[in-house]
Amino acid sequence: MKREEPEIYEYLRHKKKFPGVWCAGCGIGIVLGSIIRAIDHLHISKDDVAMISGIGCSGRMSVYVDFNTMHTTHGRALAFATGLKMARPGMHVLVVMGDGDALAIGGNHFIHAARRNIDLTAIVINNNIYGMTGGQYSPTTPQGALATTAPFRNIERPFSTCDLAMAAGASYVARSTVYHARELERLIERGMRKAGFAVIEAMSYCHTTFGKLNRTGSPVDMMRSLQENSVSLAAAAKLEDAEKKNKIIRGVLADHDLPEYTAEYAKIIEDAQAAAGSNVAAAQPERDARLASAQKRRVREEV
Amino acid sequence: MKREEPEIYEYLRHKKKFPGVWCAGCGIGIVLGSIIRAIDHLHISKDDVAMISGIGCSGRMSVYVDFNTMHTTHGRALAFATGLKMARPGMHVLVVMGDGDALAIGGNHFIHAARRNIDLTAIVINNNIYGMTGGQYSPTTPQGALATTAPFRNIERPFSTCDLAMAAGASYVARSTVYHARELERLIERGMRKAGFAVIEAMSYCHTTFGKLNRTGSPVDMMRSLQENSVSLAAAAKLEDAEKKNKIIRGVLADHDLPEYTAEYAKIIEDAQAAAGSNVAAAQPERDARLASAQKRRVREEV
Amino acid sequence: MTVTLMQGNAACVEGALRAGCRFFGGYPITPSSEIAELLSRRLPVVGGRFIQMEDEIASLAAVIGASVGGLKAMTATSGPGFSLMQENLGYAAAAEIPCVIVDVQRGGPSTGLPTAPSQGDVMQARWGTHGDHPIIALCPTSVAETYTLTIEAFNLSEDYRTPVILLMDEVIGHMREAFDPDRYGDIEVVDRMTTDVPPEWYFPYDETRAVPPLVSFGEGFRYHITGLLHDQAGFPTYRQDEIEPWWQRVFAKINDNLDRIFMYDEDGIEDARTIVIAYGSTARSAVHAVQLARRRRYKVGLITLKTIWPFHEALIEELAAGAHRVIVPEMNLGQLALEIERVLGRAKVRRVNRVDGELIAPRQILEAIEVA
Amino acid sequence: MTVTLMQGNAACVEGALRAGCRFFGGYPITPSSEIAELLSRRLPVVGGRFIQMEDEIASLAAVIGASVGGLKAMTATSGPGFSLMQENLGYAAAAEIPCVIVDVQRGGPSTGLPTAPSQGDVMQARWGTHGDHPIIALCPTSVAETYTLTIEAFNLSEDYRTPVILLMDEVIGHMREAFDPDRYGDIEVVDRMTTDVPPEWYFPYDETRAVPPLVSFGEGFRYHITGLLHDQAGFPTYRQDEIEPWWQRVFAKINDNLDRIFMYDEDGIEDARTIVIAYGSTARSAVHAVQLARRRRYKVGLITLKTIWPFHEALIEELAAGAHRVIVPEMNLGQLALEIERVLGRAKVRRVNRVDGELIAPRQILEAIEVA
Amino acid sequence: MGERFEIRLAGSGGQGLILAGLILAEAAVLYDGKNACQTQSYGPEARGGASKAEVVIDTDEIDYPKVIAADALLTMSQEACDKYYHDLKRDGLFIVDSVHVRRVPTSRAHRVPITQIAEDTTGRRITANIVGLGILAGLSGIVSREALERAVAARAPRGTQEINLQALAAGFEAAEKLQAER
Amino acid sequence: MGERFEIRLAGSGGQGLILAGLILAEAAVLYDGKNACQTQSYGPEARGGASKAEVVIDTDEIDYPKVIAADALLTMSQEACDKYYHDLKRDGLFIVDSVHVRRVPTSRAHRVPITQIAEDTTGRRITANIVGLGILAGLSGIVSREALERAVAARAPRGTQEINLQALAAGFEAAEKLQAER
Amino acid sequence: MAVETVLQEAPPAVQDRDIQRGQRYNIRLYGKWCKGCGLCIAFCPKGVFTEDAENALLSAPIVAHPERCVACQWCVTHCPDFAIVVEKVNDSKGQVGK
Amino acid sequence: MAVETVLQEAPPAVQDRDIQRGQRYNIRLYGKWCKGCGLCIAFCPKGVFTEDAENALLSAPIVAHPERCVACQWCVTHCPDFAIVVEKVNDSKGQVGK
Ligand SMILES: Cc1ncc(C[n+]2csc(CCOP(=O)(O)OP(=O)(O)O)c2C)c(N)n1
Ligand SMILES: Cc1ncc(C[n+]2csc(CCOP(=O)(O)OP(=O)(O)O)c2C)c(N)n1
Ligand code: SF4
Ligand code: SF4
Ligand code: SF4
Ligand code: SF4
Ligand code: SF4
Ligand code: SF4
Ligand SMILES: [Mg+2]
Ligand SMILES: [Mg+2]
Repeated sequence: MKREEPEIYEYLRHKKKFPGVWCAGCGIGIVLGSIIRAIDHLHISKDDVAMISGIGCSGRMSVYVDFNTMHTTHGRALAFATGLKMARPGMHVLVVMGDGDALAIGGNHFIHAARRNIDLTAIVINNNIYGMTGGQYSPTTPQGALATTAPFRNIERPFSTCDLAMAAGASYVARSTVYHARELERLIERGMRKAGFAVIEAMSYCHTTFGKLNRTGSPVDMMRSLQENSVSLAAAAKLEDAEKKNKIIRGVLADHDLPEYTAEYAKIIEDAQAAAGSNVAAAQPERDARLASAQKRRVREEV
Repeated sequence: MKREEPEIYEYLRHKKKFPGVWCAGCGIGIVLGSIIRAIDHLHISKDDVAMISGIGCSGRMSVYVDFNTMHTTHGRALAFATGLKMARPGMHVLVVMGDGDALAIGGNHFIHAARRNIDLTAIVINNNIYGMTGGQYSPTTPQGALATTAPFRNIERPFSTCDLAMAAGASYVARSTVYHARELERLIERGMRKAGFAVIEAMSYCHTTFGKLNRTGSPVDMMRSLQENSVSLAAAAKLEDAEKKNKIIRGVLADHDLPEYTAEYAKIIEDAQAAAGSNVAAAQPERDARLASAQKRRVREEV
Repeated sequence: MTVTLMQGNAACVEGALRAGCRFFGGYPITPSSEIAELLSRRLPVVGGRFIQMEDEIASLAAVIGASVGGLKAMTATSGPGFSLMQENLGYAAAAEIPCVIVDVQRGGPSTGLPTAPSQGDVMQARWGTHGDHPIIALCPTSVAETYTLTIEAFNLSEDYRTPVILLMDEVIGHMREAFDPDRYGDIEVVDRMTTDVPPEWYFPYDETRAVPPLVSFGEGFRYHITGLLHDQAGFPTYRQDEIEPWWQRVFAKINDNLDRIFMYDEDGIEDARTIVIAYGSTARSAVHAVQLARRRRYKVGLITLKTIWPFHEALIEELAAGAHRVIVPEMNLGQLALEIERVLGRAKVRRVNRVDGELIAPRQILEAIEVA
Repeated sequence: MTVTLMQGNAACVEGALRAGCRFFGGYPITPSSEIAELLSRRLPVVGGRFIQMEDEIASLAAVIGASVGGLKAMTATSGPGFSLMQENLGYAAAAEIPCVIVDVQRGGPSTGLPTAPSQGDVMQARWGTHGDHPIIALCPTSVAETYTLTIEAFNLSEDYRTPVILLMDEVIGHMREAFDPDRYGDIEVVDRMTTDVPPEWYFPYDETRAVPPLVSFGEGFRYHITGLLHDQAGFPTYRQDEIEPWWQRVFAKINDNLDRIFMYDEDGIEDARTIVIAYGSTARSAVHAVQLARRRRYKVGLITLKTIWPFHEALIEELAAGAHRVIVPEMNLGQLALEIERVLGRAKVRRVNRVDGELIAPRQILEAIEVA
Repeated sequence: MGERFEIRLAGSGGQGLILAGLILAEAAVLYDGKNACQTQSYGPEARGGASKAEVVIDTDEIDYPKVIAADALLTMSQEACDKYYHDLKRDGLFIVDSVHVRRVPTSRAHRVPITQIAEDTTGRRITANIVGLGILAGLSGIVSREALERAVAARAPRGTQEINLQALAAGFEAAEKLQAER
Repeated sequence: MGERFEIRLAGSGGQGLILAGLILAEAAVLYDGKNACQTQSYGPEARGGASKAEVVIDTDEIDYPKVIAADALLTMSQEACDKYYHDLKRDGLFIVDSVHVRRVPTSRAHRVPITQIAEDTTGRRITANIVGLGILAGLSGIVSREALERAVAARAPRGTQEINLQALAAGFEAAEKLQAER
Repeated sequence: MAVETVLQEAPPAVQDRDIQRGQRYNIRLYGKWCKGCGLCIAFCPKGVFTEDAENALLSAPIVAHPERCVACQWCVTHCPDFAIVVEKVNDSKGQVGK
Repeated sequence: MAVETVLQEAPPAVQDRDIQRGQRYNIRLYGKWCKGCGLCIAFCPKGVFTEDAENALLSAPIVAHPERCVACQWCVTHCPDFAIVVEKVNDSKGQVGK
């Protein structure tokens, strides 16, 4: 008999951790649902998935899912994930960050992970504000908006997360919104299939801080505005520039096949060992063999 | 009688600091010459110019020029400069950085200064390597090149400094090489005229580290290769993509008129004071008036 | 103004404005964010400038830059951000740039207990950056004192051309108390030093002066600032004859002025058998505990430190000479206690500690007094 | 291998490889860069991985990530980079992730004297990050000891699931000495602990075990790691009954094993009137000075510390009990001396300091012995 | 320390208890001319989670700023009730919102359907904190009614003064009833 | 400390004195079976600036790794000569490269046009450091000629063994001449 | 923030509602997890949910018209707190599919 | 790194070389600053400079053919160490323009 819904609860630490910390109606939980369904579709073992998150409301996500989870320091999730991925190239490493986390304090790690094209799936939950700390402006807060640290108006121009990721060299860049939870799910799935650095920007909202300050209303209102103010890439192509300007453009913005970092490094290992010749055996005692085999055990399931 | 050459030595701390620390033939000194000539053309007082530099061979530049100079911490020059510019909006603030300084450790400040479009002139001296510390690969080291920390080959893809600056929102982005010292001078001059964040990438070389490791030869050889492997924007337009790929493209890559940060902040001050109404006088004792007038004294000479 | 109910973080803002702070560069973090938020509103009104930087490293960098540009400048953060500021804090100390860094301490280590109080950064304030360096750190015990010590922090930073740390804690930062700034109308504000020598004679690190003035960039003095060890003119040097005087001067400017820098209150220590030495919000617990103990006829004295770094060895030794026992309550595992043990001898000192995110209760201190 | 002339930084690399280090994430900085450079060549040969990160913050983050992934991991830096690592160092301590951080000390503060030696980061190694936290720091005195202590650093980090700092200095890092790794063939290497409980029963922060094993990610144990204070399962908590046992355990694991962790050498201290306590390259000066002094018939003993943090109060107190005077030579303004003064009393201790970028000469110490 | 009076208001985030504490302290300081010290604690949760405000009121200087043993305790969630009941003074005033607190550990408690009263009075449950304040002040007398009214009026968001004052009045009314019942 | 012998090689960056120190130490350790400890110091300059290598050679363990009072000093720049002359031992061996050092503070010094010899012998001034090593070893005998030859051969960049060994030989020759002159 | 409309235990140990005749999908609401944000009420294209009148503070949902449900799963994929499951009713006897 | 071809004092206190007849530009080389990188020698379009044969280690320049100079300023703008100035010879008497 057909199962209507993936067994999402099997992926949740449902016995202990629910309901979560987020405000009623916060979009972060919706992103979590999309992530889980994407992983479920990929049929990968939970043991082979790591979720590394930063600090912020978004960063709290890692508490709730039954993967290998690590809640790191603010802005540094990608750097932690880079080390983990180097150690475990076969593991699927998801990195969940808020807009501040990914682009303010973490901006450098973001562009460098993209440049290296290391096989991480970076999910930026963009609510255009620092939610956790109470509504200070972030690098994606719209110009003119109010924030607790922009009481007159925000004079800074926002980054385009996706443009930045593309300029820095990410091999896969996509965007959707929490209104488009199914689309988000597909984009995440495709990002995870990509061998290389994949960025999925999930446009969300923070009614509690941004919404209150800017009178953009309840979760229902903000959800509706995501619905109304976004267009698919295909639809956007038909719009005038002026019309496009304030729209959220959804879809896969970049998808290139480029050399992936850990794969390239594997070649370095090969070359180095070949160069070192028969010395290798001697230089690699039992311990190494064990570690190496541990890493090999969980080879990436090709999907 | 026509003066053949600007009085470049008046801008140098020539009595104490010469000859400088750089290796014989290093291009950094050539960039210094271009900067000085650009400033000389602008007819601005040395008192109104600040040079803020990071750490590295390039960062050492600030020792040699007779401006208000500050040699900061590695990667942070733009952040120091942002504070200075906020305090002294009338001052011309040049920020000199190496490729590692600007794009490795300093990458975040680079994209954020660009995003804010704060009126700084950022000069990135790109020698594709960490010169000062002895030839470790930098975020601009070409893929496949050797470096002291890439003894097999560099597997990382280089950033395009200029693409990154553009994606992050810089209002002026230009590139030239130390072979094209005159062009560089003009690009810097134009960058300094720009009210907004201006990035000038000065392609240089480090024969001492990169050159030795990669057998790219002497300063003469490396200078020649800058000459041969670069094309102007106009010339590049006529090339096939494949031909363009390994060329250094010279010229002004972006030049937009966008709201400048300190000017926008000045409006915030106006609005805030208007909103506060007559309270301002009371809240602003003598000290502030003095500080404010000190800042106004050196108003940017419009050029 | 008249009496208001004010939060510690707000009092810090009022103090900063009163002290002439005209630049704030920061990055939000609990429990310090109110300082940034309030200043973002207040600074432009007085012609000052506020900027939220991309992280704490950039925040302190911008503060130093603004100070060099002539504005009194500060930042505010909490433990994780304070850790990130350490490199540039050392720069400010080495280059002798006046600035104020507020650390509203929360539970550590790492992300710790973000909304809970702690005094876990006491030793970090002294030793967080690499290399020997002078530092001043002040700890307010109340909302009103947050106001006055913020002003003092700016004053000391100007007087001694050095970064000053205002080490608050979550209790002080978020506590609301009655506060009337008018009561502090006569508090002195120290302005940035100026020089009367012509630019050619100006040495930003003049070794003949205890604290050479720092002339702002843009005033025609065109000198060099660096984090490398430097000569009198500010240029990098490896020469021992140029480095030595710098080390001498930069520590002497603090050590020779301990009597001015080291602020404290004392209460009933003359004939005390037991002395409690406390600072920050735990000093409030200590006051209560001491009163309870006195009712029970214990001879207890109290020293409340306002300055914790530099530590005035000689003075504390003198003050505590008569006591048999010294009790040091801290919301950490014993940090300032280490210094007090060093000065007074380990045998004399009893630590009272708590690191679970709660303020030390008077009873805890009282018990220590009773067994002392 | 047979005898070679090896640099300290190279010996660190050999030690790391021998200890099973299979990951290095770093950012170059003088005088530590040789460690990165050598490992970039050596690691892939043994199937290990090297990555140059974008800065030092990312470097330590990657190291922690790799360690969680099951690789023994390290980074190497110097003062400015060490300052930047402080936040993540606290994370490693709080989340109890084994890793090794090498700090080859150079002249500070700030950019300081980049190519000159110093011991200016001694207190920073203990207190650089915010909040109370356990830490281990080791100081080699020679090239050979750099090799052995690097192995020890990895061993201790695995034994106690904690970051370990190898605090070298420029003299040790760049010095070349005769070295034969074969002489240390029987040195033990501690492997990552494993568990035999099934995943459902596994608690990464099991409060009933002094040091619960850290199972690598990807091994089927799916647990949570955070820098927030956490319960036995690794989940964030504010509950005092869950926080308390964590604090207890995390300090007990170090303090209960001081005899294993605290390594030192002693020489002729039984009947010594004066004892020199030294570490790192200054210990070499001390050995020379002590020999000179003995020729002049002074009764001088020498304690060479290999472990400086945690500091073994009781042991040092006992060892120095008979001495009238203790001399502490350091290439800083007196940092470990503070701790020694605390333990032995200020009256007993004489500091010998130098901060101009030169190694302390034996004569300086000899003079102190003579006037002692 | 003669007239030190310690109040604790506890419930869950979003119930506005920290605001209530602030209003209480302002009433004491600004309008009754006393000293007050208000502190708070909350979990890391963005919203929801436990939340607590403490107010110490005294005619003297206040040293220790937190509650040692509460003279008055208002709890508006079961969790808060269970957690804080134990350090209420023997003869302390104990008010629970019976809408949210089902199990009350002592019969001494005043069980008042505070949230219900709020709903009934103003149509908005969010005003329950102010109702609670009214009851607490009415029963304890620690701040004057006038002071509290002025403090509420000053703090209430624009346009909500009216309903908040109604809520406060409802609280005082409930207090009178309770006192009458005794 | 019986046979402790301290050597200092000083000049400016690029003259290869640190490499020379390394070769000397390797000769002592690898081929003469002694102990050696080599240290160095250099300025922050990318190239140029002062540069110094120190080698302590002993049959025993070496404690203090730096020069206390040099038994042998080779200086190849004026600055280095001025700076380090003062802590040469009374009877220490003092060699200066007369090409770079014009003012020599003592008549006891052996002034040798080292760079000139290098140029004349190998055509490459860069081999002056090896010439200097030859002179120093020849005059002091602190390492055997054979050991030094092996060390030079092992360290010289590929293709330059020949000329470096020539330079070394020229150094030993110069040393013999100097000894003969005495 | 517990809401009064506690219909079920926390998943996966759920109990079924009474299945009405003609109802094709069973809609489970986990009251302990629902925070009453109102998203499901506002966006269900078929108006299956209505606001719980008893809970004025929050927009807590009540499954008012289960029979209208077309299993579009909007509510399931958008409930931020995983408080809704929609399953096919298995057969005419009202059994729920697995 | 001092080079033997010290022709002038450090700028701006320079002395002029002998100006040859017919020479339109005077080329000043500040030997104390020149590091002998050879850029001027290699790139002067007129071959004004030659390598100092006496200084084999470095490519130190000698102004061999001042009369060929066309004042294109390449050497001036590219000498990394500001060691070259090219000035117009003022009049037939060989005075240097200011
Ligand atoms: C080093 C450091 N600085 C600052 C903070 C405080 N902080 C926590 S979360 C956060 C920003 C949250 O914004 P975002 O990343 O957009 O996540 P959101 O809460 O909006 O999901 C900040 C500034 C911190 N924890 N660590
Ligand atoms: C925090 C910190 N990390 C590392 C260093 C060491 N360091 C000094 S300069 C430099 C890089 C130099 O490269 P680049 O910025 O490209 O300048 P270049 O020397 O090539 O001009 C590094 C890594 C430092 N000084 N501070
Ligand atoms: S504060 Fe904003 S981002 Fe955080 S949980 Fe609430 S709604 Fe979501
Ligand atoms: S090392 Fe490279 S970048 Fe640095 S001065 Fe020398 S040539 Fe220039
Ligand atoms: S969407 Fe979920 S949390 Fe929101 S009201 Fe509906 S069931 Fe409750
Ligand atoms: S599945 Fe669709 S139709 Fe059914 S209740 Fe949910 S949103 Fe409404
Ligand atoms: S370019 Fe300058 S430094 Fe180079 S050789 Fe010519 S004059 Fe000398
Ligand atoms: S100015 Fe031109 S022609 Fe004259 S010497 Fe210089 S490069 Fe040659
Ligand atoms: Mg956000
Ligand atoms: Mg570079």
